Amino acid sequence: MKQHQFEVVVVGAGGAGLMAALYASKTASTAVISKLYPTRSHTGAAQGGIGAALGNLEEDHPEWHTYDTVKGSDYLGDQDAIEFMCEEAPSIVYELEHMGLPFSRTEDGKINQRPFGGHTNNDTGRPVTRACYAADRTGHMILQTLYQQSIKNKVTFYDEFQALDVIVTDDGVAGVVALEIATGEIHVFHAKSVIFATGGWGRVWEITSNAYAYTGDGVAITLRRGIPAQDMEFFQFHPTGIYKMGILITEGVRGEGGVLINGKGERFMEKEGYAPNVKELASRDVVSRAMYLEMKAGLGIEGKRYLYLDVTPEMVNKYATLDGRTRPDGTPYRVTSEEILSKLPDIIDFCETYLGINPVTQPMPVQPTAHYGMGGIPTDKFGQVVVDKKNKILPGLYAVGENGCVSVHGANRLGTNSLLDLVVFGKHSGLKAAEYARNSGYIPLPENPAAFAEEQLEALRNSDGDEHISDIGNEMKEVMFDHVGVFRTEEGMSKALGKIRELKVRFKNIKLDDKGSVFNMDILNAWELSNLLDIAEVTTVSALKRKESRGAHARDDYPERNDKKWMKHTLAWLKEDDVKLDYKDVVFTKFKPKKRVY
Amino acid sequence: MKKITLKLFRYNPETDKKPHYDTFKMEVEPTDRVLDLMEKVKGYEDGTLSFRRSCAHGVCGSCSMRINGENMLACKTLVQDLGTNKITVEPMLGLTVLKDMIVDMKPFFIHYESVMPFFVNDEPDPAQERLQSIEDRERFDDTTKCIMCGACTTSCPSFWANEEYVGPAAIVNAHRFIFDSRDKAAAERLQILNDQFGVYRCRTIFNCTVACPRDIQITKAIGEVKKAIATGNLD
Amino acid sequence: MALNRKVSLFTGLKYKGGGPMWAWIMHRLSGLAMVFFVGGHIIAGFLTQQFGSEVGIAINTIYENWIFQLALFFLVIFHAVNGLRVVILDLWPALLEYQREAIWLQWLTFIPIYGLVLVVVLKDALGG
Amino acid sequence: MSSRTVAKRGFNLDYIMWLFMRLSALALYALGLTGLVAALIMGARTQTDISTLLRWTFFPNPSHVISSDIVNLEPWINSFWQIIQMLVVFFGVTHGINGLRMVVEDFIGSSWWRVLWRGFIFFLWLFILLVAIYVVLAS
Ligand SMILES: Cc1cc2nc3c(=O)[nH]c(=O)nc-3n(C[C@H](O)[C@H](O)[C@H](O)COP(=O)(O)OP(=O)(O)OC[C@H]3O[C@@H](n4cnc5c(N)ncnc54)[C@H](O)[C@@H]3O)c2cc1C
Ligand code: HEM
Ligand code: SF4
Ligand code: F3S
Ligand code: FES
Repeated sequence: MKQHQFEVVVVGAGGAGLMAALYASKTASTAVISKLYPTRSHTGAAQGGIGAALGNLEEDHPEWHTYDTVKGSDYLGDQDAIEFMCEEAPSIVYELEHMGLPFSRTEDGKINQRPFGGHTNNDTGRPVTRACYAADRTGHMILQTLYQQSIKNKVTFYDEFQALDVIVTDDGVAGVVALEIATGEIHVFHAKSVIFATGGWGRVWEITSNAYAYTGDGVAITLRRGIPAQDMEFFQFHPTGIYKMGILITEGVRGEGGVLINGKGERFMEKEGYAPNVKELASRDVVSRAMYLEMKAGLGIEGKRYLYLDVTPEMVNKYATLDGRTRPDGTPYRVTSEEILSKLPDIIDFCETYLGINPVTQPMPVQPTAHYGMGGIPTDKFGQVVVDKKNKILPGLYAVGENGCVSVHGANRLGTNSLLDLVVFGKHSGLKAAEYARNSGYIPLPENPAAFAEEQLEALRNSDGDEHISDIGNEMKEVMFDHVGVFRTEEGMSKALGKIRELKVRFKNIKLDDKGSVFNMDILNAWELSNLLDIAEVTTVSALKRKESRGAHARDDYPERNDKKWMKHTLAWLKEDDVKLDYKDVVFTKFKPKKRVY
Repeated sequence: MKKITLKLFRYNPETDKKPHYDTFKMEVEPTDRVLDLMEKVKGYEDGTLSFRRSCAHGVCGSCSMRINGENMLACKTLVQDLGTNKITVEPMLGLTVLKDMIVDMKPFFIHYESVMPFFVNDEPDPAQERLQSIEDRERFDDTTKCIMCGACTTSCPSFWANEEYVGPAAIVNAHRFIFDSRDKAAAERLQILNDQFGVYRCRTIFNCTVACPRDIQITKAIGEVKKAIATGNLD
Repeated sequence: MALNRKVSLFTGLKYKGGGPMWAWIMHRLSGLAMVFFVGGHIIAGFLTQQFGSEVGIAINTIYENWIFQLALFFLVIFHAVNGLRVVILDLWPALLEYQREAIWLQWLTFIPIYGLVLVVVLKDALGG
Repeated sequence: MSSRTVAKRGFNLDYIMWLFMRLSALALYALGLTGLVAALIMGARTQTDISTLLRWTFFPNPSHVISSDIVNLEPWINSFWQIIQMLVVFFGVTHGINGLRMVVEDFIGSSWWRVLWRGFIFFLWLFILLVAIYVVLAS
């Protein structure tokens, strides 16, 4: 066992982790530990853009952004935090630009922007260009830029170190236990502040846009240490994943004018009850649900479980004319193949590689894909982890990015708001963590700090049963996709919960081939699966209890939102054989709940 | 469904003195990714098989390896693209093999870090964005796409011969800043690359350009850097 | 423990680099071969001229043998044509995007020139 | 588009030799062309066969045409051609020897071996150059 001491330890090197590390390292000794090389983080997969009301192309205001986000969250987002994020957005985007981020440019050399689902001009209700982008690789550029700046600022990295446990004492947090993947050695990082930024857990579901590494480690680790997880029932399904593979086709495609088409060749989003106003650019839960309903009514392409996303210039121009869409300067909106090529190069590359089709001439087969966890480790707007309904702070522990829940996304996240969340709250948690470190001492490490982590690993290493972890994983993914997906019912979810609990029992009887210590990915994959199972259980229990439909949580048996009973955040604690729930109030400032129509 | 033979390079430092190959026969879809086949082997045949992967759609750079003798991303190569039933997967060349397909990427990142791969402009930041024309932005667009997968550097015979060569990936990342009109440190980077182990190690072999999964015109980028050193002109 | 990073010649040659990689290998081989042959020819000339050396004469006899000449012309012309490709691409890096076409063009240039030499030398050797 | 430039600085052997390899390659072309065109003007089309012509093109030394049907060797043997030959020798040998250095240095990093090799190659270069010049002047 090796031991290190840093004032601030950041777990995870995606957009959130790197931003936090950059700011923390300005005043405190800081280490970043990451199970992937930082540039492999899933932030790099984000395509469409980062939301900020710069107003570079047309009128826009942070207040509008705030309202859209509140509405998008189905009023479950905490409005003080949302206001804070949207106000900070323009300056933080400028800051990224000053760090060298190569945004796409407008004619007059400013950062270019495109429309995105749920972002509107509050006066007219029409889509507004708010997503600042760099072609369709905005996340890639953010990740690269932040990593480059980290190198410039000499941040200390522990690459390919997998965090397994956080050390929580009665006085607060004392550090992190991690495994050096290359050697199998356990390292204890003694720290004053620990920031979790380990990303999401989309791998719980069968069809997902998420990376193999998205196994919810941060949430699972803290759950096992008695820290609750908030709003886990809200998991976003992105409308347009490549059929069967789940690879994401950015909402930017619809922003550029792409339309969704059903098996009868109709543009169904304009139907009454879906989103007659903004159509394809409604928020994600709305579009995913509409697609699901179409497919359920047998209107999938050839009756199968997919639909077409069409961005060929003919279709785009046809419907832009019908909609009367104009460019910001007032001229009618028309696109050419070249324009689509230059704005969506990676999407075109994906389609050519995986589908053998060219989106400039052919429609893309798409289906909803598990995409983003709105819930996570509960925090305040400085990323400080809070552990009960009264928002009691756990000193020294922070969570940001997808694994944190501020909550700015409430029941449904708007596109482009996650990248914004990463950098805004990444920055502030980094500052806060360093400030806390400056004002407090190291909490002594307990007797045997790595015991719990080692115990988990030993159990896995010595496992000698007959279950394949792949089988358990696949069964979990399937049942979760079928029953805790876009649409949910009491019956389906109960079934899923039974299955998850059965799988958890079967997990105790797994068989692992690799007993070594060097790059033992077998054990780590099994450990990650145990995280997914815990998260699946917490998600399902939280969802079963919430008897209403709100945002991404849509129930056939309770189709209406119920503000009287359910305008509150779920807090879930993982117990030995059960999940304990409690609820906490939503923060309101300006906006009263209204019915949500697009 | 299609019958294929998958031959995998195997080396476990804890038990093996020398590497060997394992062969698996399996039925797969022509549209399966090579990565899917490897996941299948790992899941059901031999859990000790080790390789890196994350995003599974060619954007994170984890899974570059030698497939049928050529560097590719396992997650961006479909069985049907290979046009054969025999698939051989081996680790990239020129880096130390740690286990199976996993190579030691440290030297690669050290070279990357050596070329000042970060934005430098010490003038006070303006209140809003620094302006840049669409053409100036386009100038270095190609090299911003790099995902640091290492496929290029490990396909370069010049790098195989001598690991002190900074390698195409590092030059690509220097290029991204040298030709960014907002950046101010081009001279320093050119100075670094104007070295025995800098751009002049490049013998215009083109393996890098062919290998790059992001279709970056790497040799062109290197050529532009060479030319910039020779002429002092950055346009 | 880990494997050595060394790439053996054999492993390197097995890498599927395609046309440009083979062009480079041949450029290198032809360059080196020329250094030795041309160097040898110069020294042989020197020895013959100065000392009427038997060795010098022997070397030059081999040198002037038609088979040797064919090989030498092959190397020289290949190296010269390929070298020109490299020089042009270096002067105008923008052309590097057309590297595949450049390789084609190079062979299109090489084949007639070498074909001519082949015909002439063979006619000389066999006919005369 | 604004024009961006940087001050050139930091000369090093590899840069100079990189440039030299390309320039010498072009020079060899130019010299070869000179030899070829001049030979044709001097009557090579009727008086020599093609292989002789090619040999002359690569190296305009009278010994390369001596056994041909050329009647008047006068224009083929003079100090102009001696200068051309010396240029060919200089560019060719330096180019070739530097090529040898490049190949070798690909495999030896910046160790003391390199110093040794550079020394050896330098003397090899000098030797061949001197010998070649001697041959040129003597023939
Ligand atoms: C395909 C796709 C497209 C998207 N497009 C957009 C978009 O256009 N706009 C937008 O706003 N949002 C988008 N999102 C959402 C957004 O990109 C993600 O939510 C966000 O990038 C998450 O960032 P993060 O920093 O929290 O996590 P990540 O970037 O995923 O980083 C997680 C880090 O944690 C590390 N880690 C994980 N577990 C451990 C462990 N146990 N020990 C040590 N380290 C660990 C990983 O190595 C990694 O470095 C998209 C998401 C996807 C999947
Ligand atoms: C018109 C004639 C020639 C041209 C156009 C030419 C061109 C070139 C060029 C451009 C290079 C550089 C390759 C690089 O940097 O990657 C080169 C390398 C080389 N040349 Fe020539 N050359 C010519 C004649 C010769 C001659 C006559 C010799 C031998 C005496 C020679 C020997 C070499 C060698 C040994 C190399 C190094 C090869 C390597 O590094 O791989 N060349 N040549
Ligand atoms: S340049 Fe291409 S091959 Fe090289 S590291 Fe970057 S993405 Fe990979
Ligand atoms: S393969 Fe190597 S030699 Fe140059 S063109 Fe690419 S870096
Ligand atoms: S897994 Fe990300 S590039 Fe292959």
